[in-house]
Amino acid sequence: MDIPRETLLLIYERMLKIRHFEDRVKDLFAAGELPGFVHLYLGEEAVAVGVCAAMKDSDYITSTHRGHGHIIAKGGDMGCMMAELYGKATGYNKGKGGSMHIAYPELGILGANGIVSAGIPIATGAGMSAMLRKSGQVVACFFGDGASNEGTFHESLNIAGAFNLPVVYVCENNLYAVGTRQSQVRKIEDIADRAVSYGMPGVVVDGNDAVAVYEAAFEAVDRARSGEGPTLIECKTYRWRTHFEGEPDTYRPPEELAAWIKREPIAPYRKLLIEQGVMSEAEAQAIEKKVVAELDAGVEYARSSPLPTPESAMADLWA
Amino acid sequence: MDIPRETLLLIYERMLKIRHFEDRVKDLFAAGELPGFVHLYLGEEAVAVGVCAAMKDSDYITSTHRGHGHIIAKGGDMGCMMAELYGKATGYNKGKGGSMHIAYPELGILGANGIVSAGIPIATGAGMSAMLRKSGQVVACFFGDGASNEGTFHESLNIAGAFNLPVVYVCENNLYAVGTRQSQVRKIEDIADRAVSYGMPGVVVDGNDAVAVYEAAFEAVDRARSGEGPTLIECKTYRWRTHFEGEPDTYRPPEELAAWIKREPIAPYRKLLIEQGVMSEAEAQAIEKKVVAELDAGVEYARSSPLPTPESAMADLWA
Amino acid sequence: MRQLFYNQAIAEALAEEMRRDQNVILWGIDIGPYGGANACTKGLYEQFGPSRVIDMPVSELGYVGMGVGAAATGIRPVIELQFSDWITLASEMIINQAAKMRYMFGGVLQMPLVIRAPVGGYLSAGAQHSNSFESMFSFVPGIKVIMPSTPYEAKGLLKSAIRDNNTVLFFEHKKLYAMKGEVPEEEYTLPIGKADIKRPGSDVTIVTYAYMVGKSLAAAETLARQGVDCEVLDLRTIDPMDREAVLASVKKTGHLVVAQETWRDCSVSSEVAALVAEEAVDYLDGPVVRVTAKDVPIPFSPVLEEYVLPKEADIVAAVNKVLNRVSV
Amino acid sequence: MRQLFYNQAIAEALAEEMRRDQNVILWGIDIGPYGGANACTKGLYEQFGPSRVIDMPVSELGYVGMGVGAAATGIRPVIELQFSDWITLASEMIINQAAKMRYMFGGVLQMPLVIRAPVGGYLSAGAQHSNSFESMFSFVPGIKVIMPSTPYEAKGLLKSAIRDNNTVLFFEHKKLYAMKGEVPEEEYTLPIGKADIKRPGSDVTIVTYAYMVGKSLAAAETLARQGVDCEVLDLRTIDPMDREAVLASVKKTGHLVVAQETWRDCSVSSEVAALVAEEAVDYLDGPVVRVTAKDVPIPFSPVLEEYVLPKEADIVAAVNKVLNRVSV
Ligand SMILES: Cc1ncc(C[n+]2csc(CCOP(=O)(O)OP(=O)(O)O)c2C)c(N)n1
Ligand SMILES: Cc1ncc(C[n+]2csc(CCOP(=O)(O)OP(=O)(O)O)c2C)c(N)n1
Ligand SMILES: [Mg+2]
Ligand SMILES: [Mg+2]
Repeated sequence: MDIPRETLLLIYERMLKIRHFEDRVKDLFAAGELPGFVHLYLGEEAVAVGVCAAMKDSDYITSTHRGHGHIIAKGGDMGCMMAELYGKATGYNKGKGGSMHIAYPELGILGANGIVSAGIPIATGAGMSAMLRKSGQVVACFFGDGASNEGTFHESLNIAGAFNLPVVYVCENNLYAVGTRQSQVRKIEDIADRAVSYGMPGVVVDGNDAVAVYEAAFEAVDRARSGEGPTLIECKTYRWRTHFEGEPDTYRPPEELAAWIKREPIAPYRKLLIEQGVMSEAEAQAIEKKVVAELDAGVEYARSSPLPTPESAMADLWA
Repeated sequence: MDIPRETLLLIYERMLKIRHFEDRVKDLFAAGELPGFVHLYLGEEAVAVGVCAAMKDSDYITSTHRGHGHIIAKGGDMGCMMAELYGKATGYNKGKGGSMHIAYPELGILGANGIVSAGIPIATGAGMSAMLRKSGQVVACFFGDGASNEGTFHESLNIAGAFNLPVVYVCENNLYAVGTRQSQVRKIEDIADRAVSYGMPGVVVDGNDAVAVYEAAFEAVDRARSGEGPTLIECKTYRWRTHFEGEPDTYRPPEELAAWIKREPIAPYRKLLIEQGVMSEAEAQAIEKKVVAELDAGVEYARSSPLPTPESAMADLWA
Repeated sequence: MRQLFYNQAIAEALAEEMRRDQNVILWGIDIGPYGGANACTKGLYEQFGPSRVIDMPVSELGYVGMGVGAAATGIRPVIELQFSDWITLASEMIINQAAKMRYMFGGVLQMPLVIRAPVGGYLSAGAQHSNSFESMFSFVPGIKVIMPSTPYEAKGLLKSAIRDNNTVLFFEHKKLYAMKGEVPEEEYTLPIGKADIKRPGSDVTIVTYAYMVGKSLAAAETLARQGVDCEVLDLRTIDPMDREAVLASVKKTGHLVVAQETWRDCSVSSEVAALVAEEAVDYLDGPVVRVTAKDVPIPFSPVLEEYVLPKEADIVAAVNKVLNRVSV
Repeated sequence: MRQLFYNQAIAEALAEEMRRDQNVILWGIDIGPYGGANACTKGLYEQFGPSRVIDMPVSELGYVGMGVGAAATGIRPVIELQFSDWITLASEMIINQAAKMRYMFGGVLQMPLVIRAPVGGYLSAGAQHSNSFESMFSFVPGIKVIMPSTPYEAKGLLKSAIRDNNTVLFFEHKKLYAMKGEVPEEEYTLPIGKADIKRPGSDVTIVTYAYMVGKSLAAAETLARQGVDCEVLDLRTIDPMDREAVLASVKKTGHLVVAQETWRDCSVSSEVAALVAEEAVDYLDGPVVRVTAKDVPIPFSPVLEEYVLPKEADIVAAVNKVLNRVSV
């Protein structure tokens, strides 16, 4: 597949953004600077970025509790995100949302979500909306392997199949839901096989290979946009951190984690781009520098931003 | 398959019971004798009876809003059922339940249910219970084609698959949910194909052929009882009446109905049994006479039974 | 004035709003050619076609959740649940998503979502087809709850609900679908959050709503013949509740009966009584009395259901009790 | 006396009941080797094995519904929901099945089902991880609702819940898991449906429960220093509510404050106020005041959450208000 250079570079930059953003969140959380809970996307960067790179700004995504990666991949600003994580008035959602509830409809981001699987019908409805409004928009719906056992997965995919909705269902199979290995509570190996139930294609891809994810997503987005209906893409991947920051990692074999870290998505991709002459080593470094500078500025923005006024808690409920 | 004579006769008798019972309910409802709503099972007799004939009295079933057939098939008494439909104190459930809520745990009947699909997790839990108690019991879970689009179908079958629960899922595919042809809201033809998602066998049978249903159920019950796990059996059938009594039949092609009535389950079965020497014409007539007498007595019992006292409404909530 | 049935008034409201705004889209079960289980969408499929009136599979969580996603992206979905009893299945999407999304996202989107569903008993429909869950949803901020008691209100309030940019639950009483009443032919809407005095009176306030309005009015007539003058206040909107109207009436009469069809605990009747205990206790000349269903599931047998659900006579008895009056 | 953490008290109650009755079986998410998100099942998998402590997939409707089927057939399931917020997803199985099955089947079966779930805010966990839905379930007949405020009560009430033959929702407050308190080593149970006077007093009754008990006691101390003697009544069981205890206290003090963490409308606080308006209005020497969360979803940012959720100072202010006393 012939992927445009800007797309290849965008994939690189956004994967790096996620990597650095999440690493920083990890440190800031450990330092006690961030309230609440955070669930990091480290190790899964290629999934969100590979999918979103195949989409337009005007397309929609729905995200999960592990949402930072999706939001950055869709073009989210690290400063506005970080300010939200700090609970600041300048955050994407004025501090009302926090890590699990970032939304920015201007970039098609219909929200991270604290309820496992809740994004699935919402994405499906956005797909119905796009179809009804004949807007040509496509929706990517991110959810985990755990979420694929929720009833709404079934209901939503059935409806999307029946109505040929323009939705790409992206299952991030990182083998675990919190501390439970999902092979213990699901008989079948590949979640993509469930596509059969809904008369849609089911595809398995290596979720740590950004190009493979991009190609699968590109095809699915194309199908969706041309009215041929939804696709279920299962991306095999792994989260490097525990379920949420601060949780002890007692339930995963260390060798398993080590093996997946070895198969990390960014370095080989970087190598590939340099080898193929898409970017030079110097360009790669420049991109990384830019990303870090942007992140530093974002953290600074977040830190120096004002807290919301207490009374602002009463605003924004009713339209 | 070698089916014992008593079983063959039992299948005949119980199908007849359902046929006569439902016909009578139709008339009594039209005459204004029965309060509330009734959903009739006419035309689908072979499904409930074929499945239950493969089970023991101590095995469990869960049923639906269209439950009379399942309850008779599991051995329910027509008098106690009829009294329940009349709202009498002598009904199976003291008049508190009515047509949609008949239960009789002594025969393993865990209840008809007014909520579409609600019996599915309940059956799955009864299966878990049987496994945990090592009771050797098996559960048959009846539900419609409409119900197979509910989320709990997915959740329950996934769990049953993962834990090898002794449950036989029986989907009664009668093509419609109320007034909506289900092929409009489901992309795939065979609901049995969904078994793939749960790592269990999926079987399609002619739901108007009692022997075919019995054989499929026998195998599935056997699998379940020997610890090999659940099965999804899809029975293709058709309801002769509208969704509930009193509803105009505006949404089904009359030819479709006529064709299915032509393929009705009882007469050919009767013929088969006579041809194969399982029963004589005289025996067949005697069985039918007995069934009608039992039904007449049941209706008489129901009619002459007392109403519950108003104050009894306050009993039976707390154990 | 022209008379319409309650379900016709609903169908007319839907049709008018669909003509007014092409983003108003209906979905639900059997609402297309079938016309809806209660005929509330009769003729709409024929008039607006399959992309405005959409039949869904039996998947409540899915298609209500789709309403959330569609409402967030420019559609104004009006979703029918065949009975409100199984709103339980969709409640996650209402309680944690629709009700919260605008707020928790800091106001970046709107949620113009209407969910219509029939409620109520008196039909021998049994424990799973006779519920009224308005209290549970009134508890949750971010949802409006409307329960019209006449065809006039059904139409006027449904039109307002559809134009509202927030999530609205619109509960229609099954026994009212066949009620006939005056509905103007001219365009009108009714304000959300305003109660209506269905009968002015000076001795006792009866706060009520939905199907109980009729029973309250009947009770008021009976009591009027005995010289007791009841004010019957129809809440119309359960949430936001018209607290001023309740307080004004109680301050006038000094006596409060709350009459609702459903169970007592943590219900609308609790809220009304609590409101008065907080804001107008000094005006009360006696205890508050609540008329509600008895605290058991709704049984099937008519004789049992009649015992469990509130009746006109219960309202009369309650008024006599608050007035410390021997029943006649 | 020996001290235990609240979550340890829960684990101990589970272990004791599992030893006492082999049909007591636990299931939920991450409750096995992981020990539960709040360590309430720590060590139980090791002790009782995989057929007594069962890890489920993320399928709330499914595994709660299985609890209904298992409870109807001889098992006593004790199910953990990781947070109570998504009890919405399982609510059909609780509200229309577990709560109604015994009744609508005329008493032919029992429903010994316990659902444990953490509730509450004050953790910056955001709008979907800070809810307390006890009011919604108290509304429904056929369900008992328990909310223990100390380790002692957690253990004693959970044991009673497990032995009860009806559906019990057992809501544990997240902030209390790390509370330490005295728990006897000898076997004991506490009765369901009995409130507890956590602090006797004569001037004002504060009816409260769960995490707000501590805040109410702190407020009472503050007020005591100002010469106001508050009685703090811990409901412990939300449903069935100990109405006699509430009425007795209010009749004694003549003043009522209800302090609950969650929203106001159609809530437990409404019910308590309504009860008093019905049964003890003549004893009230002033208005009832409710201390509740403000009527918005629980926001994430600590400064916002603090503004929305009730504080000790709000209880102090409420007491001053009912006493018509200028705050000092
Ligand atoms: C409905 C619901 N159930 C349970 C939870 C608790 N929970 C939060 S994340 C999570 C695991 C989800 O696993 P998966 O979908 O595989 O996503 P991952 O965390 O692996 O990215 C669980 C169980 C929740 N938030 N919502
Ligand atoms: C959860 C739920 N949704 C909708 C209904 C209304 N309803 C009752 S029966 C029915 C159709 C069910 O169709 P199917 O499962 O195919 O069973 P059938 O009636 O064809 O036997 C519907 C939609 C209901 N009772 N419960
Ligand atoms: Mg996962
Ligand atoms: Mg059907």
